[in-house]
Amino acid sequence: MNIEIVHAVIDDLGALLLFTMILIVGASQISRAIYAVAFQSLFIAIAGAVLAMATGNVDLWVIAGITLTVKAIALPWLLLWAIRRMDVKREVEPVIPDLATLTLAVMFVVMSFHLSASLGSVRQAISGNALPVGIALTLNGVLVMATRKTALSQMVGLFASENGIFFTAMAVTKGMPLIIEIGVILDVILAALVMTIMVLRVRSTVDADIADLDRLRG
Amino acid sequence: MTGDKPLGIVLIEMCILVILGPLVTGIIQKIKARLQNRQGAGILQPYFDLIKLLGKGTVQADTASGFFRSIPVLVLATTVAAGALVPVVQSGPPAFPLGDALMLLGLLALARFLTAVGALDAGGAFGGMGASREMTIAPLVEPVLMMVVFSTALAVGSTELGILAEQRGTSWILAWRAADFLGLAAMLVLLPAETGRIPVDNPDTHLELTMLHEGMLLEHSGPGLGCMLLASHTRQIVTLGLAAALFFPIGPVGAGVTGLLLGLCTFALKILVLAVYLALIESSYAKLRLFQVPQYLGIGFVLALMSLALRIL
Amino acid sequence: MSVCFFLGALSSLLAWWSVRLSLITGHLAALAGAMAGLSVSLGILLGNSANKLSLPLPSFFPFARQSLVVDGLSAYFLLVISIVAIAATVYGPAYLQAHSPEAGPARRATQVLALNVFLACMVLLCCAGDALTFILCWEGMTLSSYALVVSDDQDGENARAGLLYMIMTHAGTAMLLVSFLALTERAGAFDFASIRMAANGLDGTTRSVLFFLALVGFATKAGVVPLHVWLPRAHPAAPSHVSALMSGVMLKVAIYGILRFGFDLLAPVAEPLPPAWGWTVLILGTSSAVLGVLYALQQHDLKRLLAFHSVENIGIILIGVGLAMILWRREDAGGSLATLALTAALLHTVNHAAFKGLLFLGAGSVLCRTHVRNMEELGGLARHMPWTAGLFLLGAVAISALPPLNGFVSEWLTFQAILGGASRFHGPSGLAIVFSAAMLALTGGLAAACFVKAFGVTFLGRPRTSHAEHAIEAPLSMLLGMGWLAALCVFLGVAPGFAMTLLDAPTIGLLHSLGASAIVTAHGPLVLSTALATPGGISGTTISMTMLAILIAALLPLAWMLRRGLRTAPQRVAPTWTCGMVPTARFDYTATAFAKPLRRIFAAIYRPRREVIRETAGTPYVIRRMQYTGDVVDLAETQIYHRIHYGITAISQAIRDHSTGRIHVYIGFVLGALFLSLLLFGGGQR
Amino acid sequence: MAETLLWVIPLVPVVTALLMLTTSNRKLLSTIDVSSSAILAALTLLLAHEVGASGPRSLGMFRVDDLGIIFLLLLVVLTLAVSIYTVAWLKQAVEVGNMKVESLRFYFALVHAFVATIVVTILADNLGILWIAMEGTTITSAVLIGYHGHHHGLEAAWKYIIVTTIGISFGLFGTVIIYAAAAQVMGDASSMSWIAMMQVAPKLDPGIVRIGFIFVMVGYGTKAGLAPMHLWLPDAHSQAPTPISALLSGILIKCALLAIIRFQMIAAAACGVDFPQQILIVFGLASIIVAMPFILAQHDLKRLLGYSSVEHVGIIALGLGFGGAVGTYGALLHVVNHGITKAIAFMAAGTAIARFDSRNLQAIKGLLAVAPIGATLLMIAFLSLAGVPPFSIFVSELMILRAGIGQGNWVSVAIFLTMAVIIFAGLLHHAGSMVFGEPPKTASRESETRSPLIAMLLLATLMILLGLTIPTMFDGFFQRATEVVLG
Repeated sequence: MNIEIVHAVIDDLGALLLFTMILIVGASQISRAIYAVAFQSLFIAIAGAVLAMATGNVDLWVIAGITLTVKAIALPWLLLWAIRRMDVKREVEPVIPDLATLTLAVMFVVMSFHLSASLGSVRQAISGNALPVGIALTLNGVLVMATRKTALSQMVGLFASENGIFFTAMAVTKGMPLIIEIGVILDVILAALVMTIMVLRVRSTVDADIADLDRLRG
Repeated sequence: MTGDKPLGIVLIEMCILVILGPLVTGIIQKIKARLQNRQGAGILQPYFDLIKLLGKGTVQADTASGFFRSIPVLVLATTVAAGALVPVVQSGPPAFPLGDALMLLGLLALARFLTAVGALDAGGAFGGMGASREMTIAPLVEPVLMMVVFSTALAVGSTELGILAEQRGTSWILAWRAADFLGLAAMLVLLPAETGRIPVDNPDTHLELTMLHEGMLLEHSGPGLGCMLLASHTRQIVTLGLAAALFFPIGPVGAGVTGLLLGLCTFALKILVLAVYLALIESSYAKLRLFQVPQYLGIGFVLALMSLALRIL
Repeated sequence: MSVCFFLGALSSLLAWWSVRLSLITGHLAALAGAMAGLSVSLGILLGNSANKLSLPLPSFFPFARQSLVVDGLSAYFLLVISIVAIAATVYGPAYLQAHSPEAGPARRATQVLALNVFLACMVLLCCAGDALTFILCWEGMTLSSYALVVSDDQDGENARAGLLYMIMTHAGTAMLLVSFLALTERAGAFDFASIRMAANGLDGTTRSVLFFLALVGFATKAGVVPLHVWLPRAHPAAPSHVSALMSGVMLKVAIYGILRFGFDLLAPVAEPLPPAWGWTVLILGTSSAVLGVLYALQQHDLKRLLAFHSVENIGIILIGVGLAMILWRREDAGGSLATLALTAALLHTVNHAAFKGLLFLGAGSVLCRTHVRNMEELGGLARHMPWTAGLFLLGAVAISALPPLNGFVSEWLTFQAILGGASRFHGPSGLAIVFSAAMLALTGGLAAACFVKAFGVTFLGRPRTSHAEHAIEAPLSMLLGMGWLAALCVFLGVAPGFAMTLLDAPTIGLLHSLGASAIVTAHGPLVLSTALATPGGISGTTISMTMLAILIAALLPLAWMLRRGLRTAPQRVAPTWTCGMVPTARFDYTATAFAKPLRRIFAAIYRPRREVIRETAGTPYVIRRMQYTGDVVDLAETQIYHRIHYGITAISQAIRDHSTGRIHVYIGFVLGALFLSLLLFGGGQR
Repeated sequence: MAETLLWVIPLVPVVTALLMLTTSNRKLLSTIDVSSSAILAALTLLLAHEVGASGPRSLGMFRVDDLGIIFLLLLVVLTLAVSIYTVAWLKQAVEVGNMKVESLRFYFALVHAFVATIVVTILADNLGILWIAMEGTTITSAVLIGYHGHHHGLEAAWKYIIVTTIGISFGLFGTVIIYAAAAQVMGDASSMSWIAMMQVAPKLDPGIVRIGFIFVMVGYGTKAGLAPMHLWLPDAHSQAPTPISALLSGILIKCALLAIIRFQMIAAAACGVDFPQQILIVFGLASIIVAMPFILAQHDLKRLLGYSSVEHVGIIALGLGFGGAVGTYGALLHVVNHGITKAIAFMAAGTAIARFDSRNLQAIKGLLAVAPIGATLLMIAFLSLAGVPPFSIFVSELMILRAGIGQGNWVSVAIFLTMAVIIFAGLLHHAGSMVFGEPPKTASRESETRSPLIAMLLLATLMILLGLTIPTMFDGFFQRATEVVLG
């Protein structure tokens, strides 16, 4: 298929990703946020597949597969398991009011689009609007981490921002080296595991959420 | 700037000052007595006192250290040495330079320093008090005196008394400028303070409240006290001599014996005038409280400053 | 020379097995170094005034070429350093043993090491031929003296004193650093020669800015009011022979820096220095002189009092320097005033080194015999330690600028320079100069008062405490150290003319005009003379310290004969007359009481605080006990430094208290940083 | 030869880590630890010699140039010292109960895994590998920070892992963007190799590189502890076990800086030298200013050191920002000097804390009386941190100052100096109150153990040596590294 179609598809998927992102930001229950992330990863996998078809790049197939298995299935399952394991309250407790969070989210989206619009030759480098969407996803993911009290929702935010990076990385016209992608994913998995262990550890030693501790200050 | 004034004359002048010193005190006392309608002692009385004291034995304070014994010697020597710097019978710098006005003030300050040290040595309350008060007044007097000296020295470009006197000698009082009058006024304000007389100090009393200089002499006795007294007489006349050299013209300097005698007479005259002035002040004013003295000296300071300003601007 | 210091530093390691040995060897090495320095400097100074000694150092740092250059000025300060160093090293071992016998090897090692490093740094600093060596030695000097201050004893007081010292001098050094680096960056090299070249190209404002930066740096080290607050704390805290070095020499190194910058590195080629420089220095000097002595008057801690007098004397030196800066190249041809002023300053430098060293060593002897620094607890020492007392008295007379000792000579020269300056400048500036003369006279008088108090209360009268009663005379080596300086005081006082030839090299080197001896001792070495160009032609003043000394010497026996009396009369010893009561030590006049009148007269400056607590027995008329406490505050300290200090600490405390430990804030900051920098820098080049 | 070293050197710690898992005997573990560090050091010196003799080498994804050598040398020196220090420290920790004997092996394994990741970070030529290794350091060190298991440690570890992961995910994003820009230019021969990118750097699209560099700057800046992304640093560095703190402050944050340097070079080539320098100066000044109040009003010894690390990273960034031969040289020199000094400081602080059983600055008093050598070392370390000669930091700060003045960047210089003086006052105040005065009764009076002293003295001699002179060999490395950075 020719490049315009690819761009069109990428743009549509980008829109979907943004939609899921807003879902995550606005989610009132952790589980929903997790499902949203899972879907996000799914869309990214699809995007990978589309790009693979378009460019005939085998690596992209592999990456799409890994993304599907790891980010759309394994990690969400891990999070859900952790929730069940330590039966936390299912509601996410925002640090600042949801409305403010949403405004910020929108602001980030606008800024990222404005920014990439200011660049002339992005579209040759990164197909479609992958760059602005990627920036928006990354920033919003971090925004989620900054505005959610519980550790798990912070992990959700982390995965969301990773997704943003992945999306952009896939959309790089020449594609990323496979080994790098794999290494990155491995790192993400490791980080997720370590974080989960810590969360459980704190839950078991002092009955508190690790993200809520603020004894160290000044 | 070495002049032609032979060293012998310098020494003679020094001796003259030492000898005349007590006389001045006697004269002042006599005038005071007269002004108070008293007969008063003879003007030679200070000499008799000195001789009497030199003949007496001494009583030494048990707490006094080895310094105490030598204090009078040092004080007397330094004061007399100061006397060598005052031109008496002949103006102009000496053949071999000796010292200038600053040196003179320095020597007097040294004498004062040693006296104060001696006063503290005995370890009595009075000595300490006297020393404390003396050393409180002295630092206030010195800068003013310095400025007076400067205001005259600026006109000449030298602080050497011989040269100053010479300049004065050539310029008669009609040639004075405002700065000179102001300087003289400042000097007159300072004289009682420097010679330790009313209204700053009272030499005739041994009351705890009033004495400054006397308080430091309390522990001295016999010849020691004699030396100290002689020193203070000398100090007085040296101060008057300084004033004279700074402000009053020495008569036309004739060579030879006549000239010298003439100079001597003029000098005696000037000293006499100043002595009368001191006597008048003493008998017409009351002694100031210690903490009013700074204001009193302040007048002198302002006068000196004005004279300097006029000299420079 | 530096080798000796190095050996001394090494010998501090000996302390691990023999404390005494390391002490002796360390100080001996330092002594040897000082001797070497003395010989080098004399070699330079007595040789013809043009010659320089310069040797390149191995390049320690790739970016700078380091070297030592000893010209006249360096040699002169080298001389000053060596003079005091000799006394201090002779004095040191016995003092340390007597003062703190309990000190362990570690402390001894530190002290010996630091002493040697201290001396070496000062020496190399004066001989530095490039900026890097200068700065390194400068900081090394600070650091080693800091080590000496804190090593004296472990109580917190010294640590605080050292802290203040380090902070202030470091702040000063920062300024200095900027000024230096601005020059080196222009020059592209560190050595003074190329810096001079670079300085020629400077425009007026930059030149002045650099000078004032450096001036602040040096003034902090020199303890100029209002940058002096560290000095009266740090100097007393050090071991006494180190106090002697710090007060006598380290401050002078700062003076060296000012001279080096003002007259050498930053000086314009042919035209006079900017007027602002000289006037600033003159005003700083005058205020330091007066305030220093005023605060000294109210001190009852002997060494603290001496430290404040260092502030005063630095002020006097700076008056001379300032005059020289003002007058240099501003007087008509053949003018000698600048040289005169500079000579006065330099001479006072060595004089102050001599008598302040002597006084600190004397105070040290008292301290190590009584372990008391507060004068109110001393008294009557003159009978237990007569030699120390005599030497101290000599120093006191010298520092009070009384003839026939050296203090008078340099102040006389200063006065003459002032007289000349006043006759040169008409109008308000001349008046200002003369006013500084009046202040100088006031300073002298106050100094005399202060030392009557210091000497009288410490050494005379009755012992006030048992500390003072059981004091014994200091050991011989300490007396030797003092004696050497005392001899210098007398020599420089009685025959200053002979010292003038030493001053030729620095004066000619700096001012490129007539040398000191050509101007001051024009009529032979026995006579000090000045020649001022006045409207009425050339006139001047001549004095002869030597003749005066002879005169006094001749008068003494005569006076002594009078003192003996006309006939041999009985000599009795009786208790002091105290209105019939039995005198005790409580009758002695205390230091507080002695200084009380002046405190009241200058209350505006002292802001004295006094509180009296009365314990009455029922009726207010019967007083059982009365307690009086009073002190004076240091204006600069309370008005400037406390405010700065409290301000900064309060702010940082507030910031710290408001900081949170919530991870969300952490993340928020990261996000914000990214967002902002994307907004600020990210926007493409449209 | 050098090529083989390139893959042997990373292998050594990996092998050691695996070896560690086999035994649980403390003495044996310590021996392996020290010896492997020694081997690492020896190999690195060999490599350094090779590179010094005949230029940079590269092997697959690994590449070493003089820039890398400097960081590598710093790393091995610190590792060696830390291993020596650990011997007695561990003994004490086990006795107190901070460490369980059976879990020691994991501790050592983690430490060496940590070292391995750092080595890879330094040697990586491929920017992707660089990122992966960096994330690896985060994970391993996070576990080590939380190792004691009490919830303060875990809190610190959590903050550390979350914040730095966010940070370097930004870093990854920046890498991807820049790679995208490069790939577009390179065409089919596109790779993430840094050296390849440098060759095409001038042709890259400045707009994209701009954004990319900002992402990288903020991202790796977080890892490097630049303000305002520094907040995790004092927590982590203060909670970690002392040897880990030494490594974290000593080398890890410098590695992040190395990454920043690499990208700075690309950005400088792509969109002009000024752009990256501006950003570096801004972040540097921010760090210096932010550190000041927290150093002044600090109660916790190790946090104090953490904040001082923030300040010094800021100074390094400032030096890079000033740029030019002098500034870059100074910055690189400062990397080494600060690494060594801060390691001493943390070690000395660790011993002091163990002695007084408290990290409160008010509680630690009169160290000189109970432990003279340790107290002296602490004092020296603090003085050096404050920038006093003859200690090494003074020299590098001097050069950075020179650069600033040479650039005529007076504002930055003024801020830098003011803050430096205030911080100097704060550090010296704290040091004085710890070292002098009367020690409390509770302080343990037992004599000082040897191995920590050896470690600290080793570093201290190095520090003073570098303060007095820069040996020709080092100078060569620094010179060439400066050329590398300046291109």
